[in-house]
Amino acid sequence: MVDLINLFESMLRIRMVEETIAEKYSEQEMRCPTHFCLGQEAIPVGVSIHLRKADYVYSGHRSHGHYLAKGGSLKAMISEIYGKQTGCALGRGGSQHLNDLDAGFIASAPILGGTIPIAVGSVYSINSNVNDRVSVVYFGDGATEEGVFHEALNFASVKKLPVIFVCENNLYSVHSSFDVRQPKDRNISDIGPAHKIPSFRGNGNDIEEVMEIAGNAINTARDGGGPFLLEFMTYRWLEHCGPNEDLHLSYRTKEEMDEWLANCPIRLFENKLREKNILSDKIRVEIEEKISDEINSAFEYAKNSPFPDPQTLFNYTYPKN
Amino acid sequence: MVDLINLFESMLRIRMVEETIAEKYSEQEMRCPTHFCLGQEAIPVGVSIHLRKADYVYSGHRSHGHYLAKGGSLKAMISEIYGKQTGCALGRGGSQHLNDLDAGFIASAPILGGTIPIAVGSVYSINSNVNDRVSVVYFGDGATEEGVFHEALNFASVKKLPVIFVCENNLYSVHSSFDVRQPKDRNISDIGPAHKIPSFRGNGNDIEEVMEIAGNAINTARDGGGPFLLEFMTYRWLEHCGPNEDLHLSYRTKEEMDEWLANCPIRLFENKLREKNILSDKIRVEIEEKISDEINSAFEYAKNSPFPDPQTLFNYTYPKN
Amino acid sequence: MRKIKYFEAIHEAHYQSMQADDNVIILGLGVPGPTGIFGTTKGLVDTFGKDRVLDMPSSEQGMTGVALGMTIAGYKPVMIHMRVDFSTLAMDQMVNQVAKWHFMYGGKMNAPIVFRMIIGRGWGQGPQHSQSLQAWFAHIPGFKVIMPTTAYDAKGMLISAIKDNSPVVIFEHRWLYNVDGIVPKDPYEVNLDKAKVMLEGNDITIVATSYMVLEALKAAELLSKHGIKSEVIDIRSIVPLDIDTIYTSVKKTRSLIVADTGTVNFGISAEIISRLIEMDHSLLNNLPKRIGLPFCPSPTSPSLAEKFFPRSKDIILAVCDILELDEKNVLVKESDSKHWHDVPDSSFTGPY
Amino acid sequence: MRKIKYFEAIHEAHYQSMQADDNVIILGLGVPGPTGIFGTTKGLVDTFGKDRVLDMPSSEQGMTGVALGMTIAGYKPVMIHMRVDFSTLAMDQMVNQVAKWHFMYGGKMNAPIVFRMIIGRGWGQGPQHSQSLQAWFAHIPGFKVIMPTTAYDAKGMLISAIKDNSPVVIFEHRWLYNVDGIVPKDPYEVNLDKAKVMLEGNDITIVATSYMVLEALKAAELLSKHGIKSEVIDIRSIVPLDIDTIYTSVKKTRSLIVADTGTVNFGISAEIISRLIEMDHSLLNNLPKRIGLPFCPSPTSPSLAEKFFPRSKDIILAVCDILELDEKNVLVKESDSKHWHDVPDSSFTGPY
Ligand SMILES: Cc1ncc(C[n+]2csc(CCOP(=O)(O)OP(=O)(O)O)c2C)c(N)n1
Ligand SMILES: Cc1ncc(C[n+]2csc(CCOP(=O)(O)OP(=O)(O)O)c2C)c(N)n1
Ligand SMILES: [Mg+2]
Ligand SMILES: [Mg+2]
Repeated sequence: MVDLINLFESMLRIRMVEETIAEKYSEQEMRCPTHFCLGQEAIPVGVSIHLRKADYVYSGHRSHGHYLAKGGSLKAMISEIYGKQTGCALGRGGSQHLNDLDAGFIASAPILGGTIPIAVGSVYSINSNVNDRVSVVYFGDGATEEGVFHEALNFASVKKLPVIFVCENNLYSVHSSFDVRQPKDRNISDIGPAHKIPSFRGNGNDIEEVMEIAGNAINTARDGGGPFLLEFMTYRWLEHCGPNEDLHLSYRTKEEMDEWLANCPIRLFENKLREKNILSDKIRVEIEEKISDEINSAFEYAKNSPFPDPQTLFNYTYPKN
Repeated sequence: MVDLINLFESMLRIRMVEETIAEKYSEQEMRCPTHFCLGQEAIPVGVSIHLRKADYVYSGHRSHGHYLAKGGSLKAMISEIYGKQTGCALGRGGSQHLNDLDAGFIASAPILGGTIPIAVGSVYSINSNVNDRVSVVYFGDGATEEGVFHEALNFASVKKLPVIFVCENNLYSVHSSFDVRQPKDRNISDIGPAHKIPSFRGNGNDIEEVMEIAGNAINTARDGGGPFLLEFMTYRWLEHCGPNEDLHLSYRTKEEMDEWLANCPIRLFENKLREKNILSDKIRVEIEEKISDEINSAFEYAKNSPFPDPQTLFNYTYPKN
Repeated sequence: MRKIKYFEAIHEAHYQSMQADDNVIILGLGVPGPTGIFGTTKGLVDTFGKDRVLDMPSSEQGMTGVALGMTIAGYKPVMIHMRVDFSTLAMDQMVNQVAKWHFMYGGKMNAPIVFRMIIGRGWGQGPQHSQSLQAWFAHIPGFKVIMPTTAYDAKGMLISAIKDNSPVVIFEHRWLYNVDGIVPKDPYEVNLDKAKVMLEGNDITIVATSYMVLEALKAAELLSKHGIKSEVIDIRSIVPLDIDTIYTSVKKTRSLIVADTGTVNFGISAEIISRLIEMDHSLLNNLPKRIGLPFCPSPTSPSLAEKFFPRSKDIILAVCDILELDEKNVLVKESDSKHWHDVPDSSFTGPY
Repeated sequence: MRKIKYFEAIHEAHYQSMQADDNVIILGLGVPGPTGIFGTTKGLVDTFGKDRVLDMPSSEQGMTGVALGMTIAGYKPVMIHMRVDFSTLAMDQMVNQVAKWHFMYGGKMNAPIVFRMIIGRGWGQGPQHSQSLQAWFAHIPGFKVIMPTTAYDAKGMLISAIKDNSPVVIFEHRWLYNVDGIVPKDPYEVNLDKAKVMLEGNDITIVATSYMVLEALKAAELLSKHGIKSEVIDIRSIVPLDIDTIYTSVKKTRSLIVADTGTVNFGISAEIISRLIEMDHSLLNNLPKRIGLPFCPSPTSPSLAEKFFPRSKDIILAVCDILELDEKNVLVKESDSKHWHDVPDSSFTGPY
């Protein structure tokens, strides 16, 4: 049985981590492009609940939630954003290049669609016996416009690989709305069937719906059922890149934003838990304090960590043989 | 009304041209990679019958039939294959780079999928009034594995452009069968609907079926109905590239080949015409002689034409301003 | 004499080109959007409409092919990549089709497309967002490749590029966008094949591209206080390369530094040095130096980026080395190690 | 001492590498097919099965990403492009992911992939099928780039490349495939960072890559009959470049020709000349010369290709020019203009 409080805590943790990054970003010590997932927390949590440590997860530019939900080290992530040697990529990558091999979070990278085929290849196996590791790759609606997305679906389908393609459709690619980029009335989940891949679409702000859809796909894939394509509808609250709101840019309306804010995945779930008497003010405060402590110590750790020694600049152009 | 004899003649002309190229290829005067479409003649003829001179046609590596059916100059094509200055690309391109602007055959090029987005862009218009020119692009089943094919479909759909995507599915990409490259049981025509593009599939060796499907698509697209994806099943008789048969390579069976040979698009149509008493031995011989004469004079022209002057090598790196 | 910023100069070039020729189209993700490609296309959609100021899917390869197709319909597309790194997805269409389009159909087709490639550095852009690939395009016959440095050239060369019948690849450095310069209001053209002497001097020739020209000028200014007269040349046009202007200068100074925004190895500086030596093998009185990105991917951490991206300091060190000066006499001690050099000016506060 | 052909040497390297290491996978369109990539992978599927000798869709970009993913699963993929031109479709994955994979995760990831890029010339391959893009890969930090010329090196370097933890890009020239050489049966490795002196001489250094080494040797042989002793160096490894071996030779001869299979402009010869001049600006006694593809796309017509693709004749002309010899004394009159030089030998009758 899923521990519902755990789910709630996991979402809240992503939320609070992001809020803290946003708050401290203006100190100008996190000197790298940073994409926030505030408002989109339900998807990685609802997916990850079905994943094992050995499973692989990949992401793109907006990856904090995916990384944390899979169990990636918070300290290593914050340090990475601070450009420190203790970062998960030794400061080489920044916010856009998270990885934590111990947690099975393999890689995120900002080139759109870039990690999608990599996720596919990583569960290729020359042994005919079923590999019970699954691979999850998250990407936005914009990334599905890249041809490589279709190429990856095709190959995963030919080889029936256990890949869960998770599209977080937040209606925008930077400031461009869906309809200038894709046929207005098509769902991204329509693309799966063209490659003989079962596909589902759901409300990405409803963690229970995410959990159900993702669970079904992941378990089936794990049992040799081949790839799945999942589309979850959601919404980004902050600007495309950076810690601020951006309603003043007028590419989206206040009404639209308000509607989605009202649809906050955490509040919606919190209300349910409270109705069921699973969550109380007391528990909530305890959770918050626990998360706060963790965040504080992660930031302290990051800030106190050393920068990479410039003399090591060339260390990783080539691996040792 | 369509002149059925014309259709027959048009297919036979492609056939006889290709046979003549094949026959003379061993003379080693046509020194460029050459892809034959013997066995696939019905598709370009069935499509082109609905096209106007002003319509655009594009193709890939296997383009002779598409070029001839659209009215491309035979002399210029043969000269091009001979590498002569009188070739349609002044000898710069060879068999794989045909064009004849007067005939509306804009370009063929051998990089898989390469001309597909070009065909799309060429009917983009900033004038909202409907552009009644349509653009047809031919490609093989293998080319649909390139991401750019999907990107082109998506954009054509977003802008509702009058593009007819024509896939000639001959079951192979060089020596690789369909199932090692694409999900076994998917039709390429399944891909259109994922992009909200109406799609149809038909027997590419039955010219009447090709005509009907293509006519419907072309006329609808011309009237502002947006893009179409058509998949025609067919079969390549000769080796992937070059003038020979290749059964000895064993990547396909004699049974399969025999079945498709029996399905010869020209013979099938000829039988029908004879049944209807439209075609007689006498007419056939007349047609053949007429075509033969044309072919002979085209080869003579090509052989007697001068090679490009080596001093002009740099002439076309940059256009004049 | 009106001064405007580099990004405004590009904007003006777009505006005037679109007004002069109805067939000019601009396309790229976000081109009609509220921030308008760092301001360079902002508001154009209001004047010219969304069919000419065209938003598009993130399909770099496909949309490059679409742009090529548009030329068949008579349009002159300007395609924008917010980072040159994204154009790697379009390399087939660019290199196999666009660059060869005129040639491979025997001169019957043209591909008058302008590609605006934005390059940059700083604020942790990192490995996939701060490459500078001019050497790639320069290696492919069929492209013209230019790198305007001043606001004046940004406007004039973009106008020329749009009129040109060849595909032109323009590299624009983000750190130039807020630098201002004198820019005439009326439309004008700047040739796409001429380098420009930015500063005259007899002691050493510093040839540079794009933003590195500013660093070279900064270096030259400091050096001049120590009696070293540098000749600074803005290459501007990589293909065709105006080697004669460079040669004339080096013939005079007999000393050469080439400073480029790209990776040094197999980069454009090598071509410049080679061509000079092919013209005169005893041209130089001392060892030439190439300054550019060292041979590793761009690191994100500011401590590494500090060493990775070359600055005027590196040019000064190179000059000292070549002319055998004591660098300690020339270099100003840098203020404080906490102050990273990863922003163009203090107004820049991220996030990209 | 066994002699086998270049393509057989590659085949043997594949076979032995796959036998030695179960994690080696070969992928590419037609790899398990009946012609097996010009014979280099023929029949391997019978021994190693179709999951290790893997056919694939024509999805160059996606399959490169898949290959990178395979390395996470512990495999060592060898990916084959029948023409390097097709790899332009995979440039994002190659350059933005594979090349930077080790660096951008702070050394935690490796991308031990071998890319076999086939290049060539002749029989009207034309604009989109006869490029030679080694300069591109050499410009990107993270790749090793090699160009084996002999059958011996083809085997040894491929074995080394497969074992190497870095991504290695190998350029193989089709016109070498049928050339034979002494190749030991047992597996052996050849370093990926050493040039090789193929012929010693004091008068001029001819540095060459891949097939151009054979043309250089041909030229040297003819020249030797006229008393000119050429030193011919096979570069073999573009990155890392063994500049010391080249420098040592030029230091002796003071005369330099670089002959490459790629486009001259902004190509690898420029890097070689620059590095030499950076080591010693008065190294040369005369003007160096670069031989390679001139600055236009590859033409298809044999009459144009004849002028486009350089041969030993062009090297001889360059030597005569540098050493101020009368070329008419050296050059053998070419037999007859009807005989095109667009086939490696008379056994080649097309079509590709
Ligand atoms: C190949 C490529 N093209 C363009 C970009 C610039 N870019 C960065 S994020 C982004 C938006 C992507 O939108 P989407 O995939 O929907 O993700 P979201 O930001 O909405 O989460 C774009 C266009 C890029 N990183 N890579
Ligand atoms: C991008 C690219 N990859 C690979 C090739 C090599 N190639 C040439 S034709 C061909 C087969 C294509 O098959 P299909 O599209 O089905 O066309 P068909 O030859 O069957 O008519 C291949 C793989 C190429 N030309 N371009
Ligand atoms: Mg989005
Ligand atoms: Mg086919």
